[in-house]
Amino acid sequence: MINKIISLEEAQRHFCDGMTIMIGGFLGNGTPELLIDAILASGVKDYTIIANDTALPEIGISRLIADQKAKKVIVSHIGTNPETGRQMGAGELEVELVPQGTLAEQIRCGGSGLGGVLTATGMNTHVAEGKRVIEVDGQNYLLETPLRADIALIHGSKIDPFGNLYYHGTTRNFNPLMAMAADLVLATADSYVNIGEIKAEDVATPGIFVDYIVKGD
Amino acid sequence: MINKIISLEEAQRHFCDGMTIMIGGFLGNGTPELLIDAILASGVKDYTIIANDTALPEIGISRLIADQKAKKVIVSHIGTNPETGRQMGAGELEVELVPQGTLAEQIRCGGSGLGGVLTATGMNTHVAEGKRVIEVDGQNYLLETPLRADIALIHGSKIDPFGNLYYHGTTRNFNPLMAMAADLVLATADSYVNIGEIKAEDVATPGIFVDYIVKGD
Amino acid sequence: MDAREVIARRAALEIKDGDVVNLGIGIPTMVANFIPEDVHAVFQSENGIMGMDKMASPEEQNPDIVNAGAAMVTVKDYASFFDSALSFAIIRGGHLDLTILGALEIDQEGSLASHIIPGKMVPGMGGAMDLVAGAKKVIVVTTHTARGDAKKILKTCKLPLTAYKKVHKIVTELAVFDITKGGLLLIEKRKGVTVDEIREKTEAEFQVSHDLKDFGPPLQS
Amino acid sequence: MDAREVIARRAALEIKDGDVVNLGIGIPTMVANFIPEDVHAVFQSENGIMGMDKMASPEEQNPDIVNAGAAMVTVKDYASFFDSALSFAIIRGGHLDLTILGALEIDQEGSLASHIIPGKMVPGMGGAMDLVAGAKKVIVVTTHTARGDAKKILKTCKLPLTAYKKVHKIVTELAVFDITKGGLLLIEKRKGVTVDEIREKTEAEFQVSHDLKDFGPPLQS
Repeated sequence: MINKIISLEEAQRHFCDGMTIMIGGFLGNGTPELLIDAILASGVKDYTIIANDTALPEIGISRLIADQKAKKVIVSHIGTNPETGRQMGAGELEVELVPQGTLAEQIRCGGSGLGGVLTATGMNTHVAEGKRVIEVDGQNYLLETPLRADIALIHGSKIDPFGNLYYHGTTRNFNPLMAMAADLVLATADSYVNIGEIKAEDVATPGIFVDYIVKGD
Repeated sequence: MINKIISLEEAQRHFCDGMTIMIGGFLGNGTPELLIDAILASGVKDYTIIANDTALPEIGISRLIADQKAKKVIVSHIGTNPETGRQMGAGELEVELVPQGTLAEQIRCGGSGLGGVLTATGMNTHVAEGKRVIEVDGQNYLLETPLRADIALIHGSKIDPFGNLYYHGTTRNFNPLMAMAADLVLATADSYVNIGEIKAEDVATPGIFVDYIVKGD
Repeated sequence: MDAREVIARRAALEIKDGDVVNLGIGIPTMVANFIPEDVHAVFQSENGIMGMDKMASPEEQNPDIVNAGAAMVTVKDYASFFDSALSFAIIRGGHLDLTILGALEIDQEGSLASHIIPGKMVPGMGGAMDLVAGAKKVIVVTTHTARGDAKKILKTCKLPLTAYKKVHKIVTELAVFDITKGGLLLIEKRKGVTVDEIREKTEAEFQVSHDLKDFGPPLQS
Repeated sequence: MDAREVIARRAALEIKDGDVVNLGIGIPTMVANFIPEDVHAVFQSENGIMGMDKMASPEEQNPDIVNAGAAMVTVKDYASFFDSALSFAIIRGGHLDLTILGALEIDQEGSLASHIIPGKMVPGMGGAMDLVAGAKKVIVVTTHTARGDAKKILKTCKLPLTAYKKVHKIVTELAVFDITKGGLLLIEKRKGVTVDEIREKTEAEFQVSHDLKDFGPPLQS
């Protein structure tokens, strides 16, 4: 089996200015903090973040917001992190707000080779602006198109050397979707286990999606 | 908790002529044989089956084909069951062939409130006939619309009284998708377990989708 | 009893035995505390739980199990966890019997504005747009007026919409309205409040049910 | 060595270490037997396996673990199981490095007919249309001609298409063709066969590589 394990230093080399970065987690729950460290240490700038939210102050993605090197975030809400709202108001950060279910489907499309999905969510609201409306069986839907990233940062409760991931509780959220929708996928976990310790039925993210497993010291 | 458990006899009462029935399984693997018995015993006719295939002779859906009461099947292939091909050739059974991935997505749409998905599968083939082609970022895709059924018949390896399902090995296939895409869902399992025996992380079909749990004698 | 509790207690009566329910943050979350004991609802949390129970006590806290507001919670013994795609397939696919949400504005056609005040407050819609588009029944709970007696129940929402014509019922501390094809219908009023007093605090036009009932403890002025 | 084995052995050389691969039924399934020992590929089965291993011996048989042809198989220790939606998200999402499939007809533009002979044989496309549309590389393996020497490598497919311009390579017992923008390019010929003999059995036009190589054991006529 190919050795996928790399150090935090090696992980840093995969970031570059202007890239689009998907980051798993929901208000910091299931977010790869170690890989947030890697972004910060890499000094990369002008990047776009695709994530559910910008977390709460001090944790997860809010540490990137505080660093002020991101150019744009594509998220479903920013209400839990006042600094994101401040930067948006001051014109320092571009914020694109997407309904959470639409965001999930767009990322799923990006990872699944689909050209888009039709959804009723957002019809007749500002979310519909500039989007195609398509009628199916007398019902109008918005056409929502795929989202992909240059790199996705994923966190699981357990990971094995093949890259198979298992998620405890609510830490799953966007992680399995993002693991499929980026050109390069880096993953960390609470616990690094041996092959066979995650039962085949219980794998939520098959290891083929993970390019590198990042381990701290 | 509401008692969802019913007998095979009670299950039979839920079938009626002309209905659309989704049946889980892949060449019989993960197919609810007990609920196939229920259809046969109910005497229902002129129904449409939505499934991956018509199985191999003697097992699963092929028992319905042999019974000759179905009007139509919507499946991805029939090559493993010569009787289906014979009935199709003789004009006794309508057969609609759908690419397997498209079938999966159409059922997922039906269960997920989506108006359709765009897929490259089938572009420039006979599958595209009569379908809308939609361009996204310079690429052409087929618009595939949702599939739903009046009733879905699901089989798991384990089921608890809430209806939570766990699938061993390859028995999962279309079962979790169909469990979401029908007005009424009946489920059976190899093993009927107590609440708590399927870990919350390991539930592949949340019990809210299952209306009735059918138990033989 | 404060207005929020009056609203939460009244809204709790809308939940039926066996209902699958998603509660928004704020007053909607309080609703769970007032469900009658013989009513067993199943609570979904859009971050990936079916079968959420209650706030975790200090001994129960598990940082891997949180609700959509990032608070640590417990789950029922029949619970399941899943990813965001399945979570919103549940929400959009009509698998929720009911969602209860807050509002900035709500209008007589059932349109809702709840997620943005341009130039002022831009928290984002989170899962709210999906919930109102997908749930079988949508109930808005809100104080009848905003600070400074600003009206919230309007003829037409002025803020950017979260949903267009999707709300079925409005519960405030003063009134319960059904939203029908013909417009708003007042079906219950707070004990001790007159219909005229409600009209004064409501921009929207509304009809009054022939079977108008009282609810809640009498309003103390 | 029979033609099918020659084809399977040659096709096996297309699989690189670490590749994620889906093999169709028939000759493609045989390919797995001839992969060099130092090449470790990961096999997907579209009924829901990543990390499929080999046919199960009588002691290993588990009716819950089958391949896409319903034969009982074993799985690797790193395997995972999943539903059909994820299985085809993998296939359509470009997560397969390679798929190897059979053909009824294949043409010089890379179009493939493999799933239907109208009025005669209608097995259906199963997952084949998704595999050819989604995999990064598509290799067709087929005997060079059909029964009665009927040609299978054509200028344009006559049967209903399974895929339009999606195939990258053709491996037969006589020839290996790359399908390029300029059309078919013969890159290898069976040892002991002349290019003219291949032309005779091929309706499609093809160029011959300047670096034409031989493959396989010499053809015994």
